[in-house]
Amino acid sequence: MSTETTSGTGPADTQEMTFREAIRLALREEMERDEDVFIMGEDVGKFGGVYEVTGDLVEQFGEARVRDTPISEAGFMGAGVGAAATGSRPIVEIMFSDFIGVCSEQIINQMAKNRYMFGGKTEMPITVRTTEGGGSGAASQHSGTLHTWFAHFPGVMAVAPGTPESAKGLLKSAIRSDDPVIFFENKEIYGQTGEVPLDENYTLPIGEANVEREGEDVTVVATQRMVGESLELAEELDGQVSVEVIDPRSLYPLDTDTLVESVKKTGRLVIADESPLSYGTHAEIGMRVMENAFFSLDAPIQRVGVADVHIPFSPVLEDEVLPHASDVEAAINRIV
Amino acid sequence: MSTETTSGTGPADTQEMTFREAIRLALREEMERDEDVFIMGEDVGKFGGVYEVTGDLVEQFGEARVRDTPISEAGFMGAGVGAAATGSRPIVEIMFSDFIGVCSEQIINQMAKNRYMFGGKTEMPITVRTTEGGGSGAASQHSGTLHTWFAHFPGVMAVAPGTPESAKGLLKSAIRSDDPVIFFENKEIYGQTGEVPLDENYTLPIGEANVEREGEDVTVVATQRMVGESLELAEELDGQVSVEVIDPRSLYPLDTDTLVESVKKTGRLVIADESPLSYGTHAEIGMRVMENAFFSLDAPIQRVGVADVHIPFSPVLEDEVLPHASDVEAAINRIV
Amino acid sequence: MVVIDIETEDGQREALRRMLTIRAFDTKAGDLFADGELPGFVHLYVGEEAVGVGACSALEADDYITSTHRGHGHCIAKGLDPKKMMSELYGKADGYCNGKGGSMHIADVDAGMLGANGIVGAGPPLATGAALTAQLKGEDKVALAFFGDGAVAQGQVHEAINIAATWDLPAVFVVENNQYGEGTPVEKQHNVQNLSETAEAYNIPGFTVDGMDITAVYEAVKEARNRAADGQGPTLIEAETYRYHGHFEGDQQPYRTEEDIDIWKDRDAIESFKQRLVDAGTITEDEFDEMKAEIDEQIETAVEEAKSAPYPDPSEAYEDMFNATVPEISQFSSQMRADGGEDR
Amino acid sequence: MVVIDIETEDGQREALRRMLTIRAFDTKAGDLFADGELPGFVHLYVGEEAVGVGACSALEADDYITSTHRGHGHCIAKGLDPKKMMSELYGKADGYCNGKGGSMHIADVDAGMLGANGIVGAGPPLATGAALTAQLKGEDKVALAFFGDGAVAQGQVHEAINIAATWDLPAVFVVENNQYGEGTPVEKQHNVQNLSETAEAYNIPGFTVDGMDITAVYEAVKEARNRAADGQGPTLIEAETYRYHGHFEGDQQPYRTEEDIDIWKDRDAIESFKQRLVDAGTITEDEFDEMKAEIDEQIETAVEEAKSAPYPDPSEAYEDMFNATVPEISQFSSQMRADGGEDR
Ligand SMILES: Cc1ncc(C[n+]2csc(CCOP(=O)(O)OP(=O)(O)O)c2C)c(N)n1
Ligand SMILES: Cc1ncc(C[n+]2csc(CCOP(=O)(O)OP(=O)(O)O)c2C)c(N)n1
Ligand SMILES: [Mg+2]
Ligand SMILES: [Mg+2]
Repeated sequence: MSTETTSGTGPADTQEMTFREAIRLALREEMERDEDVFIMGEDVGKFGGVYEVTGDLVEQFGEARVRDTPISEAGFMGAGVGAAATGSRPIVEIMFSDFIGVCSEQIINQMAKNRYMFGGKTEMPITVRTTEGGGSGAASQHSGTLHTWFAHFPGVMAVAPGTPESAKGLLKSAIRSDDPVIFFENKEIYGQTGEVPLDENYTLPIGEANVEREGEDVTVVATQRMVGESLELAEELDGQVSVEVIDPRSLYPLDTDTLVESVKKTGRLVIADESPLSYGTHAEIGMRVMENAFFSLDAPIQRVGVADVHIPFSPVLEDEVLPHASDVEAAINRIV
Repeated sequence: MSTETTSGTGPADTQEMTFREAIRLALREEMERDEDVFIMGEDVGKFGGVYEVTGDLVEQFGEARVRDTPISEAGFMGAGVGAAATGSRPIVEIMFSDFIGVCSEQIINQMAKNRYMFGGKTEMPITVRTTEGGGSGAASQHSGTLHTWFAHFPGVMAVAPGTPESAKGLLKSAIRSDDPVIFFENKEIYGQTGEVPLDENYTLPIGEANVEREGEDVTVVATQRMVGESLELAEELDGQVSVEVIDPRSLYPLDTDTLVESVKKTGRLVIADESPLSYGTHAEIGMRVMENAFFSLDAPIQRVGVADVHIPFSPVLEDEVLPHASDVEAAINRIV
Repeated sequence: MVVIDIETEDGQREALRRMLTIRAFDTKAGDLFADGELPGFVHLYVGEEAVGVGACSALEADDYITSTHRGHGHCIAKGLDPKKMMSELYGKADGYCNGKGGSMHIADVDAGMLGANGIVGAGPPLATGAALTAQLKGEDKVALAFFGDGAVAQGQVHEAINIAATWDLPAVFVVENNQYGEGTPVEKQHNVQNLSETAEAYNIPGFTVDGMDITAVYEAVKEARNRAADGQGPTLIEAETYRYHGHFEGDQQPYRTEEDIDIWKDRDAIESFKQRLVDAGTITEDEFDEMKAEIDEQIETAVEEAKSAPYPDPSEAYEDMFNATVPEISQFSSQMRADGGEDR
Repeated sequence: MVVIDIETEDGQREALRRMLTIRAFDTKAGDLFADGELPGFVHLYVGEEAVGVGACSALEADDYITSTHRGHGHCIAKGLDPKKMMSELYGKADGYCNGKGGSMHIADVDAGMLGANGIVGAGPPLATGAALTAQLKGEDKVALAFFGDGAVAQGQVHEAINIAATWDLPAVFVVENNQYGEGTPVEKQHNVQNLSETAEAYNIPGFTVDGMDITAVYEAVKEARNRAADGQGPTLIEAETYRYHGHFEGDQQPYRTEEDIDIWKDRDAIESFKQRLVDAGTITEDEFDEMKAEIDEQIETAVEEAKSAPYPDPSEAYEDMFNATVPEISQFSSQMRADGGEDR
């Protein structure tokens, strides 16, 4: 993993921490830096968030800025939009992205549209944090991966990092951005660790993919949990197949250039993302590559995702439908 | 346009009518046929629907079965789900698909999931009718094309016909289906006319594309308004380029076979759909074709849609962003 | 925004002027729409002028309002310029939104007008958010949400009021009960007699006032503003009023008769307020006629200027999505533009 | 469903049995979860038994209920089989949902149980819809929605009650006010003192009853059911209760103390109901102990059987999405299955 920082401090200034801690650190730093930043969501305060992401932030910043809400996502999502339009810089937490259906109106018709509809005369500096993904037996209403919706819907940026470092750098950029960003956190990697820059000015530009590992034979574009799984797989396959692993990190905007460049080199592409396959994130990534590297492709693009079903409860069923490294491996084997 | 009917009556049994009338006819026939069918939505009764689709149905079926609702889409969408689970066969009208954000929770977490979560032990015979599309100066909150969301989200079928005949045949299938179907009606083609079978048993299977016009040089997969525009264009180009026009009609399930077969013949594909381009309907259609006809493709797939912006109000701007036949023509020219 | 002190004679005359401006603007907009001059939908505020003007007269300059699909009246009441509004209705480059928004999306965030809104019930959460900013920053600002009787049935309105009540936010909620949501009468949308009864669900003050009486609206909102600014939380005010036109222009109105409308026209808010000012000697009949003529001319000029103003350049359709630059938009759009530009 | 006539002695004993069954089932589920036996989340109903059983005792066999994430109690109260429930908690093939649903999605539509629900506030609209079917078909059925104090802040709950009230649907809305939504106390979620006050917004009867007293719950719901079945529309009943466990198992509960919980345990619903039955001679202490032992054994057996029951075949993950056959699912899944099957 790269340890680039924007401030030029060396790799010594990193610390190993979990994905969850990296997010909390980003929140803390940005709240320290800018008084207009506040957090709003269900049980983000004393409870510390159901996935313990906000943790102790309420102790440092108080209940006004780490604000527990009634169970009224549309109301407080809209309040976030109204607050952002009037000089605040809210971070709204939606506990599970599966719940976003109760408040998607405020996202699609207000947050995403105000700037455009008003002729560019307003900014919308809001960040929505939410969780995604299966793997813990949370069943169909708490395990979905919905980021394709918001990568597709114009007017919001959709970020879905796969490593603690990216999580910190991108969340800070999201908070500082004057545009609305929806930040998707895969629940299964909250505990994964990595070296994270401690520099308070370390940010990563939204819209830049990261080549997590270089390779020659096949490009694996992987998101969220699939990043780590693909990296491990690549190590395992080392010597047999040389696998390049890229985390797009931001789904919208999408760093087409980095992906295309890689496929021009390898000639082969596997896309691994936990979305349902039909009309999923995979299709867009595939099309972009095809549009820009059509004559470099040596084999059909392979998609690894969920076969258009919901995430079932029973561990055997859940395990069956979720994408795993073994699926990526099979996809690689089909084309290499 | 084909005039196939399932009952074997001849083409004499068709009548020219508008897209709007074809829908109303389907509603009327199914309500006559099955007492459990009822319609629920805002101003669908005496007002006749803002696009005059339900029209005089309330006079025939009464206010209980053509039911005006409070402006509570989540409430009545959920009531539709609850009614469908208990022996009714509701048709829920959401005036504009742009509003679906206030009630998407009931679609994605209840309607789409109940059958699966409950182990297949319930059916969900509900149809949601809604409108889409720009072209009438209705501005950003009343002009969107959102069908990709529901083509992507597992557990609902997404139907978006381009002709009056398809509209009748597919809506009747949707109503009779024991699965949830979201039926997207492009507002700009409500007034378009076509021959529509009068047979009360005329239905079209959901999941079958229709080759609206045969051709040899390039396949244009077009949806909704783009079907008619592409057919006209194909006529204009006749003699220069031989254009095959296919209306997928159903986006989920998608009739991959018909599309693939066509591209195997023509070697070239243009996809014209009014969705925003990134992560849009186009990408999935393109991927399916690529996965199944990779070595038949003679040129990169071309996408015609909206360039990731909202539909603006001013006629010059709206006209600019909406896809037109001229865009399809340019796309054809790029690859033929 | 010029604040109107409606407790002074100048303020009363200004309030009357704004009511007349709304009436003239929207009557004109209706005519223009009927003539096929304006694209899209227009929802007119004619008949409801006392609500918008009465409420905005009770606000301070920096206060915020959120509006609805029926927003022209709120804009004018908040002091927006009818010229830039008319240009927006025509989709011209010098409109409030440079032609991108149209009738349903006029906004002037700097003037505290957070936007007309095409989504029923979407405004109240925004007002709750604006009030939250004020509370967090300790600013003496209040956010007022206008919404219709129909909107009271929307879940997000309920959520917004509950949050504002629970957090004692400086917000004021004004229900414009014009008796219908599109063609559906209020009693088919709600089970309560007066919509102000819904205030009970939030344990906040709720009042029903005569929305045809600008003073009644003003006084109720003034008190609500004071409470809100004082940290005592929101108030819900139902103003009973009536729209003289159809839901949108073109509405055949099968749901009511001319006579139904006349009952309310007999209590016309402008007519009665004018009469009171004439009786009190605040304005003479001549001055009133002059004011009216002036306004009519102002609106005529606005229309002429809007007509002759240039449309935005088509390329502007691809601007304003984000503050940042997004490669997708430029790539997709340059391809689309390179193609079919000429024969549009 | 076996209907309990709680006005008879048999019925009272059966009600007690169901309360005890809920307590035993959920206490056991909590232990199993702590032991790492159960995947996912479990939300326990321990402490709230009088609400579910009291309410369901007032229903007829064909009536419907909708439930919540905290649904085990409602299931047992409606007469579902703890064995099939326990199997479902284990994700086994013989569970109510064949293992696909788990704790949060147990349903038995044929028994009128329209589903536990992982989405706060999603149940009431479903109940409104079930009541609509009953009204449309002229059936003598009522739909009862259970939901939490937190859910009252959800827009769709507001919408569902308003629709039911406006259409006089045969529905009953039961708020289980257990004082918290996760870690947030009810007073931080609402501005009203009693949640039954929200009934005012719908002009329907609203009552607050002691949710630790099964008779109080039963009587209020019985009356509400009668009204509903009579065509007089819905009633809102708030039952004040308390959950003895954390929000979900594993919750550290920083928001309350053991003493807070003890105050409610002192008024335990099972204890007090039992005492009343003993005092009235409906049951003896011995009979009670026997009943409890029987239930404990029933639950133990359920656990044993659930443990040894087979998991569903992995291929079943790709079934039950639609009644129709969808080619996508078979194509995508056969590819996925052909691949990595073995090393899962
Ligand atoms: C969420 C949503 N549902 C439906 C509509 C369509 N619609 C536009 S205005 C309107 C009626 C609104 O009634 P009311 O709130 O009373 O406002 P009024 O038009 O009377 O001013 C409806 C149903 C919408 N714009 N948004
Ligand atoms: C729409 C939605 N928002 C948030 C959640 C997360 N959540 C699950 S239970 C719960 C608390 C519910 O409180 P209440 O309604 O009082 O029910 P209780 O848990 O107390 O029985 C929350 C916030 C959810 N499941 N759905
Ligand atoms: Mg109204
Ligand atoms: Mg609770």
